[in-house]
Amino acid sequence: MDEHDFEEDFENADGAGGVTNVADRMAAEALIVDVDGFEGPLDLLLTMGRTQKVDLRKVSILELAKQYLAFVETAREMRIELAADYLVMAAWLAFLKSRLLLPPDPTDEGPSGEELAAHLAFQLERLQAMREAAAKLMARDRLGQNFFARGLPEDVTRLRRVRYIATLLDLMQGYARIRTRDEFRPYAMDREAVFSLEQALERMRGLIGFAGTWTEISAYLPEGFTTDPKRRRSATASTFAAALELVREGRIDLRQSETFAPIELRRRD
Amino acid sequence: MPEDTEDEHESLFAAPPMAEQERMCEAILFATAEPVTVREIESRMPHGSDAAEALAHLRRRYEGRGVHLVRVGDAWAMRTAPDLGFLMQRETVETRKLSRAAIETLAIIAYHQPVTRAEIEEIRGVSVSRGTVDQLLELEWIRFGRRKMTPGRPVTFVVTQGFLDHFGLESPRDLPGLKELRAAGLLENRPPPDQMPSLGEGEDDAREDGTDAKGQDELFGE
Amino acid sequence: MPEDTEDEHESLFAAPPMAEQERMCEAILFATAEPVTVREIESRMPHGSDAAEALAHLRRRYEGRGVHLVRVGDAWAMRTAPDLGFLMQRETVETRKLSRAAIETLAIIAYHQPVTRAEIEEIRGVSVSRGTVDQLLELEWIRFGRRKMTPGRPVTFVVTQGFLDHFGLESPRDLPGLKELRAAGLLENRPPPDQMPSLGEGEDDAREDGTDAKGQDELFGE
Repeated sequence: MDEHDFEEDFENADGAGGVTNVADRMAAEALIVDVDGFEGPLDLLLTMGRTQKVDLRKVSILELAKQYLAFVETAREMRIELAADYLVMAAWLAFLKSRLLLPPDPTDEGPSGEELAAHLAFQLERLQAMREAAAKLMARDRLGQNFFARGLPEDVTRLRRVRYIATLLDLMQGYARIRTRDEFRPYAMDREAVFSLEQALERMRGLIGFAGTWTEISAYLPEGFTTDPKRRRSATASTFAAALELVREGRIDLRQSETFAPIELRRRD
Repeated sequence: MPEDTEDEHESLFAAPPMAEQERMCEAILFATAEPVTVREIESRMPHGSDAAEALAHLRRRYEGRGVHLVRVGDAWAMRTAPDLGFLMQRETVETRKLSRAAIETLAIIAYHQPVTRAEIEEIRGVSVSRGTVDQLLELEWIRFGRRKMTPGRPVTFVVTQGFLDHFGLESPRDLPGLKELRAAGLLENRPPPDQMPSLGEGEDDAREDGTDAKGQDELFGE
Repeated sequence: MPEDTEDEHESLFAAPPMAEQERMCEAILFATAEPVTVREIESRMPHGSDAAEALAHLRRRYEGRGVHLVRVGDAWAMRTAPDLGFLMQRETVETRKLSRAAIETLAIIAYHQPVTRAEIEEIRGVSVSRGTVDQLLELEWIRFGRRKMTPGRPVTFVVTQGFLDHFGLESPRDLPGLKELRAAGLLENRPPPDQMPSLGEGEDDAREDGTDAKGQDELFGE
């Protein structure tokens, strides 16, 4: 057993006091055996604090830190694996201990050892308070145990009724929708003689797959746009523009042997 | 402390006072999921209790209240007073928006009344389903008006007082006219393409009685 | 004839007499095992009824009886008097024993609500397992509250009406020792100074993702 070393270490670090009587020593041992029973380092600290048998507000955080570090040290010697949480707390408490013991460094910006200790004390007190509150809560008279609800509830029948709603605005909008429809003169009529670039492109895209040999561009004019001069003009212009677009896309080649000669196109492979 | 109470009574070798017994019966009857027999109640009460008497007191106490003590075979139970049964119904009202078809139909009736079904269809450009008209009739927002003096003497629809109440109008003349609709930004000159008229649908119907839908809107002199 | 009663009152354009309203509240509350809100009660009573006043009368009437009228948040319920619990042993519901972690977590949520998982972990010094929270959610003692307006918008937990009902609390303000804890500053959310290890700080709060809690703590307007 390392009990002896543990005690010695403790007293060395501590100077005076520490774990002196048998009961406290037993308690310290029990802590180690029970490490699985603790809900984290804060819980362990709280239990240790309770053995100081003083108001949590007056608990000596320095004392607690030493006790905790001794515990971790002993656990390590006993090859008890401690969860990371416990080790993080140990490292922090070691830091806190040094802060509390050494004179404050005026160049240091962080919170003072006292501030850190005060917060830890607050956390412990708060956890303790929550535990007591939980116990009080669970000790209350409870539904289904001390008092009871109606054992024979009666059914409440549900009647569902649908209410339709409409506002005056809905009505006006509905009517406006209809009237607007009447006033609206379809546009397509004005554009009968127009063959748009979009239309030409769409038509060309479908057709160029078949242009393996040089073909005159006029062959691509859509039906119904070849006789009427107005329509033919529109279709020629848009088809030519569409052909240029396809050249730009690298889909076809265009050629014209001489000025005013027919323009020919061929699929680019 | 439940046990204490019990122990106290038991240790006194005396039944609790009748008022206390009454309370006990009350609690047992309230919390038990089934009607309870006198014997069963008594077996749960402290020694020496007289459940039958306590129940008689309790029954009187609940006379005329919202809850009664009733006998079910040889058992007892608490039941809500029969005259309050209507409270055990919960009416849930669901509000739903009126469909677009119904709104449009209603609007046409409101703006053009009295108007026949064929006229409504001509204005809407689509046929009006029977369900739509029935719904509006059911809501009591429209009713049948005079028959029209045209061939076939078709019935007409007009809006009701209920309609005016719902929409907060004093008379159909209070409906905003086209100019006001336009001023409110509700009438645009060019609707988005998805509102393009689907001309032709249901038109067959509309022409049957040859009524011209135009010229009815004295309301909307533009 | 239930409807007659109602119609009669309605046709008189007056609410039923207070004694009658009291009976109605009594019947509604007796009929249900769950607490019923004042609004719900009133919606089932005839027009013009004042459920709140009727409930106040009713509560006095049941003082000292075997059954009490208790307030649970903004709802009311009939419950047997706690001192008669011993009569009801056979009605007792065997509840699964809660773990220490679950009990502590519940208490922290009740006293600190709305509280995030990270805050619970900060207070307990260990991470809160999913199972613990799930168990409390399943019991319907806690539910998700509004998201906190801090980075990551973590969800919060609050206690429910079911919690209040189970522990016989009128409101979360009636939690035992609440005032003292607040006075002692133990309910403050004091952020740890720099360099403090964040104990038990588990994974991010995003675990409870997706639950956007709506219009929560009406119960806890403080």
